[in-house]
Order: sequence, then structure tokens, then C-alpha cells
Amino acid sequence: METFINSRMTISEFIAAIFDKRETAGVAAMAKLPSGNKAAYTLFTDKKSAENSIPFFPAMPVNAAKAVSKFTRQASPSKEVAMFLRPCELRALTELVKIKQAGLDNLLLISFDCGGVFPFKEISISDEEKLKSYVDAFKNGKNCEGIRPVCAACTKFVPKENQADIVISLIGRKPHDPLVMSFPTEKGKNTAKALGIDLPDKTHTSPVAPSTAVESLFKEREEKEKKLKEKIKTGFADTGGLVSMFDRCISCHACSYVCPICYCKNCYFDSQTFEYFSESYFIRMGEKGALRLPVDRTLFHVGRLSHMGLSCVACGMCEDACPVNIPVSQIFKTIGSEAQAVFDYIPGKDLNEALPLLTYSESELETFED
Amino acid sequence: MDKGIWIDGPVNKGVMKFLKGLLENNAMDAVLMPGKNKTGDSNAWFFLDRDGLDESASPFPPVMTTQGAKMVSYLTKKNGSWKKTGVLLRPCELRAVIELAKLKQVDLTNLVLISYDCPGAFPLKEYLSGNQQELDMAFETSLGTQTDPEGLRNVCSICSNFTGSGADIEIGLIGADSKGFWLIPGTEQGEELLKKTEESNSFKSLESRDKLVEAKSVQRKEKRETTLDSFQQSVNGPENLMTVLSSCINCHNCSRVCPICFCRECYFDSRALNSGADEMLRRADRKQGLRLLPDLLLFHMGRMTHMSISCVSCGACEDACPADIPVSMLFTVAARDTRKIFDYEPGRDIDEALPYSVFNFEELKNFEAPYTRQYSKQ
Amino acid sequence: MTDNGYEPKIVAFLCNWCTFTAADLAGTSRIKYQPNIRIIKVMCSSRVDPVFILKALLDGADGVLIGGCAPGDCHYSKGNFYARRKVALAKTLAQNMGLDTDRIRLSWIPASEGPKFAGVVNEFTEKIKKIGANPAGQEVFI
Amino acid sequence: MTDNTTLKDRFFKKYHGEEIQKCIQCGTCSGSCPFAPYMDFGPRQLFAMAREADMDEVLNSNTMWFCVSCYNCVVKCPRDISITDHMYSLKKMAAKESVKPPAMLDLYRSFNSPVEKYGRLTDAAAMAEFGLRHPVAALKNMPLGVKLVLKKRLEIKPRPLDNLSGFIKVMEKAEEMENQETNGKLANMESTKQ
Amino acid sequence: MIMRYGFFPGCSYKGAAGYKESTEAVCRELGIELAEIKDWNCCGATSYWSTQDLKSYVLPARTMALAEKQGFTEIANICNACYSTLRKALTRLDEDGELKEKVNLALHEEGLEFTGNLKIRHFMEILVNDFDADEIKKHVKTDLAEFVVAPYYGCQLNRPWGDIDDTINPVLMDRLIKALGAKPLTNYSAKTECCGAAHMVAHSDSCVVLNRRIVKDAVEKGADTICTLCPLCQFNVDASQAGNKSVNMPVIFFTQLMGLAFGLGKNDLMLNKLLTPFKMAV
Amino acid sequence: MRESIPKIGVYVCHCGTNISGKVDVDAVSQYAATLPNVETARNFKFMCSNPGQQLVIDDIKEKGLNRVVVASCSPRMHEKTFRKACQTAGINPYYFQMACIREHDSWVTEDPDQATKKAKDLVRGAVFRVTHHQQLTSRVVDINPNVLVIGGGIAGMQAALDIADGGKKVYLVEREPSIGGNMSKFDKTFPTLDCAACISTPKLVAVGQHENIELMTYSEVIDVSGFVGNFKIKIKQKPRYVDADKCTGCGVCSEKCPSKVLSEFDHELTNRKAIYTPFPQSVPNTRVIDADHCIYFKKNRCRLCEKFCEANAIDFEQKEKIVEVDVGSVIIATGFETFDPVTISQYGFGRFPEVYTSIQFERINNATGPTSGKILTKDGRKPESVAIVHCVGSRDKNHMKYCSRVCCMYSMKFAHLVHEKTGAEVYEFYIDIRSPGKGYEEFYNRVQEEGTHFIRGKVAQITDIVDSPEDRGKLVVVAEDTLARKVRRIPVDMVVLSVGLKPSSGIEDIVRMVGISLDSDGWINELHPKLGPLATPSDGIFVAGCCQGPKDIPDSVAQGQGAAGEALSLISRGKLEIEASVANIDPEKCMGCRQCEDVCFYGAISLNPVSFVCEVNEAICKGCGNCTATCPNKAIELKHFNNDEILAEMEGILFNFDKFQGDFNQDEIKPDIIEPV
Repeated sequence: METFINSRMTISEFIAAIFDKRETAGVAAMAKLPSGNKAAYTLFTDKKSAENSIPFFPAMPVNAAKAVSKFTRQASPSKEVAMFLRPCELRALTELVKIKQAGLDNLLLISFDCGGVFPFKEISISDEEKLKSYVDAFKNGKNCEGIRPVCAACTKFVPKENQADIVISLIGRKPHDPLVMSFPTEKGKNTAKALGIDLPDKTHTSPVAPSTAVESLFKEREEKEKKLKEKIKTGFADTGGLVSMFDRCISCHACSYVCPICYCKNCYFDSQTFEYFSESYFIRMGEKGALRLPVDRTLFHVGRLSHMGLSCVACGMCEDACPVNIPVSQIFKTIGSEAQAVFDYIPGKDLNEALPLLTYSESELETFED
Repeated sequence: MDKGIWIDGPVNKGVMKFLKGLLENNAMDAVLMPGKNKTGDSNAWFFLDRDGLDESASPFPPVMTTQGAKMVSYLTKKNGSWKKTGVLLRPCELRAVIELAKLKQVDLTNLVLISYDCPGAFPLKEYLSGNQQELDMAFETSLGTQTDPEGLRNVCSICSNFTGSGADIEIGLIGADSKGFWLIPGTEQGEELLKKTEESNSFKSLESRDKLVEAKSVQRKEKRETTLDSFQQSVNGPENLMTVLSSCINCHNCSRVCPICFCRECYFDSRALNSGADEMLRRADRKQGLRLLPDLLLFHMGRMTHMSISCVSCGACEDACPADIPVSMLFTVAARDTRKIFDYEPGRDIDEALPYSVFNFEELKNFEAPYTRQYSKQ
Repeated sequence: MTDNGYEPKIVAFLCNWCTFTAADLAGTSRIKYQPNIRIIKVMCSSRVDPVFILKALLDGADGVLIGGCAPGDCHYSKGNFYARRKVALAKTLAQNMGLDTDRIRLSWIPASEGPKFAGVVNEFTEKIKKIGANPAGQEVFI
Repeated sequence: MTDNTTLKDRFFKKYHGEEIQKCIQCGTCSGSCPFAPYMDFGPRQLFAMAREADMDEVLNSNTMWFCVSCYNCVVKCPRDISITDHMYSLKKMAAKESVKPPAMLDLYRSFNSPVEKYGRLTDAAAMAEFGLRHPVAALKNMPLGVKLVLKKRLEIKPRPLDNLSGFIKVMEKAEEMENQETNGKLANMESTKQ
Repeated sequence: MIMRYGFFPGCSYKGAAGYKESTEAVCRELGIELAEIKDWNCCGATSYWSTQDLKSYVLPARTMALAEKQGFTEIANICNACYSTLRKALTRLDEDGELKEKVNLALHEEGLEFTGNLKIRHFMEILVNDFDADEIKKHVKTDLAEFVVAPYYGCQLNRPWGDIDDTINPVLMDRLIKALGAKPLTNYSAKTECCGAAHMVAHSDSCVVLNRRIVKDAVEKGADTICTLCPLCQFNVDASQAGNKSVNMPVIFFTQLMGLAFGLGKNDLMLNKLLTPFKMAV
Repeated sequence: MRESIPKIGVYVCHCGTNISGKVDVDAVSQYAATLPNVETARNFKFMCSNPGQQLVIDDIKEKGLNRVVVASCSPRMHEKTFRKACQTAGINPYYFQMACIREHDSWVTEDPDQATKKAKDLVRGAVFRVTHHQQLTSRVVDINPNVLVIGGGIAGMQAALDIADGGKKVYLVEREPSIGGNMSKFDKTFPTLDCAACISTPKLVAVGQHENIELMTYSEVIDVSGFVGNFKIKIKQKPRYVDADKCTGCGVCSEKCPSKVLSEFDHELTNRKAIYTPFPQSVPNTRVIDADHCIYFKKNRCRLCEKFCEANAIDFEQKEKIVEVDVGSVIIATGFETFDPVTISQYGFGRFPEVYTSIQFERINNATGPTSGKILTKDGRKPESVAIVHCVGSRDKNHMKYCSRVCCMYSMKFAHLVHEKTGAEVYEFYIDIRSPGKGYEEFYNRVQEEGTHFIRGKVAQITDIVDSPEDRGKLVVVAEDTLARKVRRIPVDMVVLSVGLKPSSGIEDIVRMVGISLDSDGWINELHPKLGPLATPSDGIFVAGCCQGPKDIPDSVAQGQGAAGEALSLISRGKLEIEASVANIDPEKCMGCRQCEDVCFYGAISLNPVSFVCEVNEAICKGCGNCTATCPNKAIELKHFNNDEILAEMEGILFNFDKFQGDFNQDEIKPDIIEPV
């Protein structure tokens, strides 16, 4: 475990310092939009405009990993860009890097303890009361009322994985206090040096022990996670459960579009293959007496799970985007983790861990035939 | 047409009986229409034969879960319907079907288009989270009356094309006072089919209906203009537009559910509009900050260029928007102007060519004043 | 035939080199087995997309059999390893989404094992008959 | 006595005797059998006869009664036929068809009866029972018996089970089920099994 | 460390010539606990196989069910017939679910349930396979180097399975004999010839012929003693020499041989119970 | 997408009564006529016959069909036939689909109704699938004229010689130090009793000297890649430690070598040295040092051979070499080895010194063998009686269930030789005598007349237990004389076990390398037992001799020649069409995630760094489809097995048609029932 250091600077000072003391071409973080009352993930290239950034704002209008992918897929930046990512976004990014949809060259990844986010429709910058209760809950290591159900049940809210260059410890503190940070990677350590932060050999270890707050939040969430999974599993008790779970789906496929892992250009389920000849509709209808349209509605979800369930980081975007309030993310989190368990795979854990379907172990062949 | 077959009795039942009759005497083999699931708490589109009809059909849904024209496209895109299929559509869906037929995404072969006087629809999200039974009831009672149910979608409340004209068979509800309905043939095919119904001889004049329709249409048109005008004010200029769109999350859901956006891969998702990181940094530099994902406005504006001419104002996009952006209103406003240029009304007539696919030599001379020149058919 | 006369329909994706050949061999050896299986040839069991399996189940197949080469025998050297993983994934998803995983079976049947093929088919058919018809087959709302 | 075809049928269906159809008559079994010289027919010949439904002769022969369960033939049989088991079946059939009981059947019965009674066997009990049935053979073994008694090896007193009543219940239940089976209830099941 | 096995003595254990005593003594020496299955019953053996359908399975199943209930996972046998009967019942019941159901139906009368989760083993095989030969060598106190032992296995140890050793020419006991420091008669061809088993009672004449062959081969090839592992084999080979003055081949149990090697006492081995007297040549 | 409106013709084959005996073919073809897009549906006695094919061709031409479905046997049998018919008629051969209603239906189904139902389902699947078929072009590749022959036994040598004589280059790979195989161990051959060496030695020499044959002894094939016409072969040449160019074959080294090893060639009846040739006539006659037993390699001293070699041929520094060659076809002739009877413990092989296997007995009879051709016991006696035990390991479920085909004949050859050389009594223990060859039965009669005791019964036991005085010092063979119905115990001096033939070790590796399979007995599966006995399911791979099943010498030679003919015929075509089923990536869909690259076993997929999409090298792609199933984007399609085709077939199979059956097309089209011609 990396040592946490009190940096003695606030978040805005920190961002300014990145521009000043380290040759950084840009910083990407959540920021106030010039128009409207919403925040968006924004890339800044100068200190001044970056003042608008509010990296810890509890909303996720886009999964930042998707933004990073868009940003780096074609070509990585030639100068360093610092990017703020929530732990789940960081995990998603790792998965995307594995499938070559994002590059990490010249990126300085900054992550932080995540208290969860509100459904983006339900939070705006002016909503001070909500934000205050969020900060309070954060400080006390509690879940804030009203955050997304998957966030409330997320136990991986501390960016433990080593992909982040800088990790900011937040839980048990207030976001505008001086930052307590660790620098797990070489790149992070260099940044710390550039910013003039003393590294542990001269010791400024964390003044407040955050562990109790983290632990209490972890416990609460663990409990929630268990309940959430149970709820979903009961929902899928049988074929009838499967039907009712996706009953409302209008086949808009928004969930796949906002999903960071669903990187395909054309979703297989939108392809020609699933456009049938007219006779096929007649025959299918004849089989059951009636045919609900569009067809393959359930298959889309089941099939999408088969494509990305192993990499699902449970970021919750899909559920936010669903216009008919299907608990997509809760479903994918639950079932995705079941599938991941089969291959002993944790998405986003390690860049060098091969995707389960692209590898195999020699011994498993005998065991599976049934 | 001044007369229609009059059928007495409750509308819902009557329409079902009529459809069933057509299926039973093999005038049609199947019907594509809205329905409900067994528990009755979910509206959807169904493809049914005579056995399935009783079980699942529900001809007048109070919401639009999926746009019917999309369903027709699914069914017929590849070589047309295999057998005779009746399709029961809202007027806006009917218009979309016509547009898609022009775009070759629908094949009208073997289709019998049936439409009706539409009272509008409730917003999907509010319907799903509200008291559905109450809303269902409100909707049903409004069928065939002149009063609109409370809480319709914005686009519905300003819709002036609310009758099923243009269909093979039009179901006349307005003016029937819920005592029954007219079956009005719109085409030769419709006429042929109607001859096969049981009540093929009980005609009743349409005079009363036509008057009411006319009146409602005038009233709606007025409301439409004023509403759109004021809305246009609110989104005028990129600043205002961006405020409206600020909560957009780039899910492109509006294009997914749009019946007219038939592209398999949206151009705005394509590699053509992707750039490298450095290019994006330069853009951020120019604009003092670049929203990620970028090109938000471009997507919406671009989409308008692609389909606003054919936009039938069905409201599906707005229903599907997870961020509650008034997408449909935005498009209706945009389309209002673009249509004027070409005097084009989407879904009006299957033979009316798409504006982009024809031209007129005269136009060239008047390039400086497009608004003054009336578009004429070639 | 069971008492209720229920005849399940089983879709079998068989690899061209081993299991399909074994099915041929069962035929040439005139080994009688249950008639419920319908064979679809694929070149390698790794061609079987998890989506195929899930779609078959959602479309009402009562059982899905995937047949590949015995360990070490794959014509494409390691295809069956990937096949196993794909099927494992499909099974897990099915299991968690209320579809009966007993309806999915993966078997390694070498080309020379006609009797084994017949045995597997009989066994699987019996099992499926015991489980009964796939409810998804008649489920309009799926 | 039941007719030959029915007997063959019973042997084949109920006792899975149809396995002997696989026999290629190589004679390994007879060649391996320690008691072949004393048998009326070797197992090979016996099977050849059973296949052709000479069941009368088969069941009246002494062949199966000489089978000592050494499995020597089974392990060598090139057609993998479980000969010993078929011998058991034929013994059971012969006993049921009330063929004149050979000495071995009596020995078995002498063995079984103390088991049924006490759950365990003592040599003395079995020998005494057998002696009643075959006094000549018993007499022949007399000196040996005396020797054993002298060496304190012959257990005279039976050692009944602790839970003898439970044991007897179990055996009665088994008996009952077996009878049911013969009465045809389960017999159908058996015959359709293959 | 004490090795513990469930133990099925079988009906003839007690009456066999010193088998019980020597086995117990050897176990003490080696630290093996043979825990007798409480309330075991007769396995039924050939007699039941030959006359009964269901009961022939119920008998061994009851003992196995008791063993399961008493928490044993392995049952040690000292009798070839018991060993083979139990194994056969176990295998068949495992293959035939219907039969197992029926057997359990009967066993339920006594509140027993047979699942089949155990292993049937012969004590001799346990000694060879579970114990290091060097471990056994450590206990050897008497030098038996010149003592030639003909290993007589009998029929039912390896048959019909043949999975613990060759069915015709087994060598398990040869290894044990070697470990004890004695000389196994490696070319003993009669090692799996039949002793006639229960036929001894009804057809003693023919059985004597068979047993003579067993003895004669050992004599001709220079054995000092025949070593057996089944009460009935021992009895038959031993007793068949009664009428023949010319041969005098002692037939002992392998446990007795072990006892000899371990230097155990007279009471432990009970060699005096043998019909053909045993005298140590060395 | 439909490239044209499909017009499908469905043809249901009776296959004599093979199909029509179970499946109601009329009902199936009538049913097929009601399926969507089906233009015509017929049934016919034999679709694969000329008139049957003509029917398809005529319909395509007259009715304008553009898709064809034939419901008959397995595609393995006649897919090519009908594709060709389609091509002849002018439509793309891949517009054809076969429904297998024989192997997968009529032959395996008990109930005719069920069989008919299944046939309908299968036909419906095929009809649905064929609708989605695309026009594909087979790829044409040049055929490399070189041939690889694996195995230098009589079959391999014959094949190599025939091809070489045809003017083509042959690589002959043999893992032993010399070619010659099993036949070079034999003395006489049945039934003519001519000397094996006399007929095989000239072949050895011819092979060794042929300019078109590159002989690679002491070598093993370790990898085969590529495809018909263009195989790449990796061959491992083990070091001989003797320079073949310098070695004169004088043999002084072997004389001086102090290390003794049991001879493999003499099946452990004699010793050889650590530097040796297997037998005097070895080709090549270069010696080889057996490093496992060479004192120098074990203890780092000795080198006597080096000291005495005048030619300075010894080279202890030789290293293993991997050689790569390109060939167009491969002939596998790996032959057999004999069954090891040690597992049949009742025969006492290994326990009793006078029990021999038949191949050992061949060596005993051979003039170059351990006894210089005399039949003597190990202690030098002339035997008075000899037992020959048939079917050792053969026809035995515990070992090899098949008949090894040659044992009866060679056993009788032994009987004759024993008679001739020793005058001993010979007992042949047999189950059945199988002598189905030219002059074979006559030979049987001759041996009978010579007084050989033929005892019909499988030997139960061979023992040295002495029952009666005459048994002493002998082995007693126990068997039931099943004809005399008594158990005989016959004391003899010598026992010969006529062991069966089993595939050579290492055959599993070879078949895995070339991608073919073994049958349940371990022999190579040929393409078709009647029509393709020398070909395998892998194009360009042929088999000859015993690797495909037990054979006698004439058959092996015939197969060698036949396989050579196959290979030459392939070469003479010059170019070759290969399956069009390869993966193809749609650059518009590919996102460049390179998952396909990870799962491709052949490295056929790579990323185009400019367009950032993956591309398939069709020449390397083998069409397994792993990438296709892995790509979540479905940018990859496997031609002829793409998603549309497979899912359409599944749809056809799954969905019944009952509801609309009967009212579609019924008026317009009546299925044509063609009476058998």
C-alpha cells in the first residue's frame, strides 16, 4: 500500500499546479458548463479555464473511460494530459486498453475515492442541499441518499489498482480540504516531485486516519451489494422472471451506446443478421400465435451480456440512460460478476490479465464436459 | 368520400371485431398492431394471427413505446410482407411508414394500412411512473370525443394531422361520440376489403365528422404555430440551444428510436468524425475547454439535416431521451422551416418525391431567394 | 416417447471434424438413437458464438448440444479450449437469467465414437424430456 | 416345467443373458475353469445350448452348480461376457424351476438359513444344517470337524446381530420386493429396460 | 501416526487359524487401527449371489451403510470372498440407480441409507499400498533371508476387476514378503489357481485335486511355506493335505508371516491352530 | 442480403430404400414445396446418380433456379458432387446446401413418423440457410510437385519409388536408422514361401540410390502446416554421430564397441553394440551411435570407435537438425508394430523363456537372426513339440477387438517351417482360420496335410505346473478343444504367440499434425472405406499400408502404389481449387480491438496500422471460425458459415411451419414426384 501524503493544496490549487509546474497540455475533469446548470466531462488546456473544473462533482454524464477512448483511440496525445477518473471509470479504461480501444501513452491518470454519483438527471450544480448532504455523508463514511443504486452497492470505490498514477483519498475528509494523495507509479512520483510534494522519506503521512470511514462505508455497501444481487437473482428465478425483467424494454439500445465497454461500431444486434425476412416473422408468429415486436428484445440483453458481461465494471451508465427505468446496471453488475467468477476474472484489475475468452487453461477441458 | 360504413357499439370492441372478421374470412393473414401483455401492464407491438388477436391486441394504446413505422420496416424491409398483413397505425406512424416507403425501408406490398383519429399519447416516462390504470381510463374515454385527455405529450397537443387520412382504411372516431365508428375506405384496396365486412351495407354520412375534424384542425394549427414560435424563441441561437442541450449525454437514443433515422451506423459515430488526441487538444485550446464527448451540437444539427424533412413529429425521441430534452419539439421547429422551402409534407402522399431526390430547373435561377420560390413537383 | 407425448427439439452445433463425423459414423453403423436432435454443422466448436446458444434457448429450443473434438484432438489445435470458455460463459449467463442451464450441454466426442455420440444424444434427450418443454418457446414476451 | 422358449426369454430379458449372444465359442472359459472336468458341459457349450433354447438340458445340467466364482473365465473372456453372473442367474433359474436340487444348492441353503436367522454365519451352524441334508458328505468331513474342534476353531454358539430385529425387517422387506417383482409388478420394468 | 480403517472381519475371521490374533498383533506393531464396523452382518458371498436377487445386494449394502453411518470411508477386509462381494455390490449399485433405490427401500426399514461413498479394500493391499516398504522393514526383527515363501493369492482378490494388480500373475504380496526380508517364490505358477472354495464341503474329492496342484507347485519349486490372505483359501489348502502323508506344506496367513518377521510371540500368531504343523526352518 | 430473389429447388433422395424405407419422401418433398422461396420440390430414387444430377441441372436451366437443396446422405459423401452439378448448370456451387437425412435420420431413427418429421425439419433448415448463401469463389493454388512419404517400410518404399520413377521429388522420412520396416525382419513370406530379404533388399537399394528420393533416416516429422498443394514440413534429424559421407560401412567400429544393448531389430533375442546398423543390409549403411547406451556419452570416456575408424567418420559433435521442406502432398505409411503380449499374463510371455512372440520367431527363422535360422530352444535343444497360439491380442475386447488379418497365415507358415526344420509336432490353437487370399486356402490345406494339429479353441493358460510326469520341463498349454468338447493340456517345448498388429507408436502425433483422425482401434480413418481407401479427410494427405489397418505384404505394396498414383494425379493437375470458407473482415465494422488476432491459431489475422482495422490473410486462414465467434462487432464473417447462414438454419430447424403449411404456394406448385427410372 502506498503511503498517503498530505499535499497541503486544495483541488483547484492542485489543478493549477499541474499546469504550472508540470508541462501538462491539458486536464480533463468534470466541469461546470458555461450554459445551463449541468456539469460535463471537459478537457481544458489552460489554467484559467480549468478553474471551472469540479472533478468530484457527483454525476456521470459520460463514463470518462469512453471519453478517454475517444480521445486516444486514433492517436495518443503528444504531450501529457491529466485525466480524472472515478475507480469504475479507471477499471473500464483498463478493459478498453486491453482491447486496444484506448492508449495510455502520455496520460496522467488521477483517481479518487468515489462516494457514488447521482442519476445525472437528478443533480445539478445549483442543487446545493443535495451536494451538502453528499459531502456530509462522504465525510462520515456513509452512503448519501439518492445516489444510483449500483453506486450505493459498489465496494470497489477506493482506487486500489495500480493503474492510477495519482490517487486522492477523499472518504472521511471534505473535498475542499487540502488533498491527501498517494503516488503509486513512477509517473505519479515524478509529478509529485514536480509539484514540490515531499515524498514519504521526508514523511508527511496522512494526518487523519481514513480507514474507519472507509471501512464503515465498505461495510454498508457490502451489505447493499449482497441485497442488490439477491434482489436481481430472485428477479431472474425462471424464464418468466427473464421476461418481466425486460418487459418494458423499448429496444432503444441506449444502454449499449453509453456503455464504455460496448465499443462496437455497429452492435451485432442491430446488424443484418437480426433483420429477418418477412416470412420468418410469420412463421415465428405462427409458432406462438402472437409475436411481440421488435423481436430479439431479450436476446439483445442476454447477448450483450455475453459480449461484455465479463468486462462489466458496473459503472451504472446504462441504467442512467434507460428511458424506461429498467435496472440494467444492477442486472449487469449481478450477472456480470457471476460470469466473471467462472473465469476467476476481475475486470480492470490488471492490464496484463488476458480477457477470459482469449485465453484458456489446459486443464479445464476435461472438467467441463457434462 | 362522404359516406362511411357505420359500426355501432364500443370502439375498442368494434375495431377488434372488424379486424378479426377480416382475418377470419382470409381477407388478411395477420395483423400488426399494438397490444398488451398478459398481465396487462405493458404496451408493445404485436404481430398476430386470429388466435393471438383476442389474447394480446389492444388497438388504442395510450403511449407510444416503439414507433409503429419501425415495426413495419422490420416486417417488410426484406422483400415485403410475405402475406397479407393489416397494420393498425397512429396517423404519425402512418406518415412515417409512407416516408420509409419512399426511403425503401418499408415495402408496402401485401400491407393494408389502417389508421384512426388519434387523441395523442401520454409521455412514456410519466405513464410508466404514474397511475397507469387511471391514465388508460382517461385515454379510453377520450376516444371518439372532442376533448383531449389531460397531460398529453407536447408534440401531440400541437399535432394538426390527427386523422388517419391516407390509409387504406380510416377509422373515424371524431364525431362518433363513442357510440360507434366509421370505416372509411381510403384506397381501392380499402374499398375491396370493406366489402368483405359483415356490416358492409350500413352506411352513415360523414358530414358531421368532417366538420368537427376541420374545426379541430384549425384550432390545433393555431396552437401549433404559437407554441412553436415561443419554443423557437427559447432555443434561438447556439447559447440557448446549448442550454437546452446541456444535459445531453450523447446516448444517441433519439436517433435510435427515430423511425426515420434508419441508418445502421450513424454517420456521427463513424470514424470520419473521430480525430486524434492532439487535434482534440487544439480544439479545446480554441474553445477554452472541450466537452467530452465532443460534437454534441453537431450530432443534433447534423441529424436535423438528415431527417428533419421527413420528421413526422411522432415524439418517440422525446419519450426515449433519458435527459428529458425536448428533442421532438426541437425537431418540429427545425422541420417547420425546412419544409417550407420545398413545400413538402412528410407522409402526405406516397408519390410525392423526397425533396432531395428531385429538382426543378427553374430553381437554379432563384438561388438567392429560396423562400420566395414555391417548390413544384416535377 | 414419454407419456405426454412431448417431443423436445434439440439443436446441436457439431464440429465438422469430430462430432459431426461421429454422427455420420453412428449413422453408418445404424445405431438407433432418439430422433429429437437437429444437427447444424460448424467447422470448429469454437465457431459457436455464445449468442447462438442463448438465441436458441430464447427462440424455444429445448436443448442445445455443442459437440467438439476430444481434448488434444482439435483439428485447429486449440479450438475446443475456446469453445469451452464460450459455452461456460453462455451457461453462466443463462443460469443467472432464469434459463435452465441443464438445456446446454457440451460434449467432446471423437470422430471414431459413433456409439458415444448416440449415447450422448440419448442421455441428453432423456434429460431434456425430464426437464420438459422450454417455457421460452411459448413465451410471446421474450 | 416352463417351456424352453419362455425360459430362454426369461434368461435373456430378466437376467440380461442376451449378453451371451456375443460369445464366439472360443472355449477360453472352459479351458480356464478349475471344475471344467467335472461339469456336464463347459460354460462355452452351455451358452451354445442356451442360445438355441435347450434350456431344459441347460437347467438340468450340473455346470452352473460347479461354478466356484473364481472369475478366471471372466477376466480372460475376449468378448467381455460376465460368465460368472450368468452362472448365478442359471442357478437361480434352476432352483426356481424345481429341478432336483444338487448338493451345492443345499449347501447354499444351509449357509443362508443361519444368516437369515442371526445375520451372521458360524461354520458349525452351516455344517450342521448341511449335514442334516447330506449325511454322507458330512460323515466324510467328520474327522476334519473333530480336528477343528480340538484346535478350538469351530464356533458352536451363534453370534446374532445386536439389532437383529432391524436386520430381519430389512430382509423381509427385500423378500417382499423380490416377490412383487416376480409377481410381475416390476418384472415389466425389468424386461423393458434393455 | 495411527492409520484408522473401518474393518469388516466377516464370519470366518474368528475361526480361522490364528488370523484374528496375528492381524491384531500386526496392527498393534504397525500402529494401525482396524475399527470393526458395529453390528456388521454376513456379506452373503457366493451363496447369496447364487440364490437370491435382491437380498444378495441388501446384505453387503447393509454393512456398507453401517460403515457409512459410522463415518468410515474405507472398509478393510481380510477375506477374499467378503472383499469381492462388497466390491461387486458397491460397483453394481453405483451403476444401477434403480437397484440402489430398491436396496435403500429395504434398508430404510432399519433407518439405514446406502450412498456408495466408500472404498472397499483388502488389508493386504492396504499394507502394501498405504505403507512404505521401508516403514515395514523397520519393524523386522527376525532374519528370514533363507525362508522361501510361496505367495498364494486365491481367485477373488483381483478378479474380476484387476485394478489393484494383475489378475493372473499378481505380485502385491511378493512385495510384502520381500519387505519382510523373506524370499518370495517368484515363479510360483499356482498363485491364483483355484482352491475350490465352498465346494470343499460338497465336492471335497475334486477340490483336493485342485489343492494338491497348489501345494505341489510350491513344493516342487522349493517353497518353505505357502502364505495366504483368505480364511477359506487357507483352510482348503491346509486341510486338503490331511489325507496325504507325503507332503507337509504349512499354509500360513500373511499376518502370521509378518508376525514371524516382527518377532512376535506364540500367542500373537497362534500357529498351533494350523492343521499342517508349521516349523520354522531357520 | 439476397443477391437475387431466391428460387430454390429441393430434391429429396430415396437412396434406394435407405432413406425411403424410413422417411416418407413424398411427404417431405410435398412439404418442401410449401416452404418460402421454394420453386420446385421433387424426390428421386438416387440423387447422386447421373439422372439425379441431371434433374438438378435441367431444373436450374429450365426453371431458373438459383439455389439448390438436396436432402440425402451426409455432406461428406456427396456435397462435392452436387456442387459440381450446380456449377455445370451455371450457378455458383456455393448456392447449394445439403440436408443429411440418411446418416443423421433414416439410419438412426426407429419410428418412421419421427424420422419424417426430422427430415422435414432438416430440409426446412437447409432451405432457410440456402437463402442466405453467398456467391463464393474457391481459391486456386499451385500444387507443389514434391511429395513427403512418412515411413520407410514396404508400403512407403513402394510409394516413394513409384513417385520418384514418375519424375517427382520425394522426401522419405524414416525414424529408424535404416529403411526396410517390419518386412526386413521376416524370413519367408506366405503362401509362396519366397524369401522376404530377396524381394525387399533390392527395393531398399533402389530407394537408397534413386536420384529423386531424398532419404531422411533417423528423422521424424515434427510439424506439418499449410494445406493441400502447399504443405510446409518440419523434420527433425536426430544426430547419428557418424558422418554419412565418410562412413564406409566397414563395421570395425561395431566390432570394437564395448557396450552391449538388446537388439530392437531382433526383438531382444540378441545384443547389438552402441554403434550399429540395425541389420547387415541396412540402407543407408551408415552406422549410428545410440547415445543412450554409448559409454562416451554416459561416462565421457571410451571413444574406441573413433580410434578405430579409418575414415574418420565418427563425429561426437553432431547436433540435432531441423530441416524444413515444402511439399504438395503427404503419404503416411507408418505401418504397424506387434502387440506386446506381456499384458496377457496367462500366456506367461516374459515369465517363461520358451514363450516367443511371432515376430521373435520370424527372427529365429531368419538366417541373419539369433540362431542363424535354426529353430532351437534357449538352451539349444531342438523342440519336439511346438504350440502356436492364434489371436493373441486380436479379437479380444480386453486388448484389440479387431482381427489382425495376417496371423492365421503366418502361423501356418511357422507350422510348415517347424515341420520342415525340426520335424516336431505342431499344435495350432485357433478360433477361426482366415485364409482369404490367392493361394492362402491351398496353403492351409497343405499345412493340414503335413500333420499339424489344428485345435479349435483359444488357449486359456500356459503354465509350468507339473500335473503329470510328462509335463516336467515343458510348458503345458491348456485349451478347450471345442470340436472334441474336452479340455486339453498339451505339454510342449516352445510356444509361439501369434500376436496381432497395432498401429505404430507416434501415429497420434502424425495424425494430429496433419489434422486427421484415428478410428476407435487407433488406425487412421480413411476418407471413405470403399471409395476413398487411400485418401483422408484432409486433402492432399494419403495413407498406404498398415497405418490404415492390418494388411499383408501384397496389399501393402498395392496401397503404396495406389497412394503414389493419388499423389501423382494430384501433382499432374498443377493447380487446385480449395474451399472458399475463410474469414473475411468488414473494415467498416472493425474497431481494431485485435481480439481475433489473439484467438487465431494460425496468425492469419493482423492489424493494418494505417486504417487501424484487422485483415485476414486468406492463404493462411483455415476457416475454423473462432475469430468470427469472438468478434463482438461481428465485423468478421466466416464465408459459408456466417452468422446469417447459421442462425437462419437454426431458425428453420426450430420453427415449425404447421400454421401456414398448406396454404402457401399450394395452388401454384405441386411437388413433382418423379418415378424412379
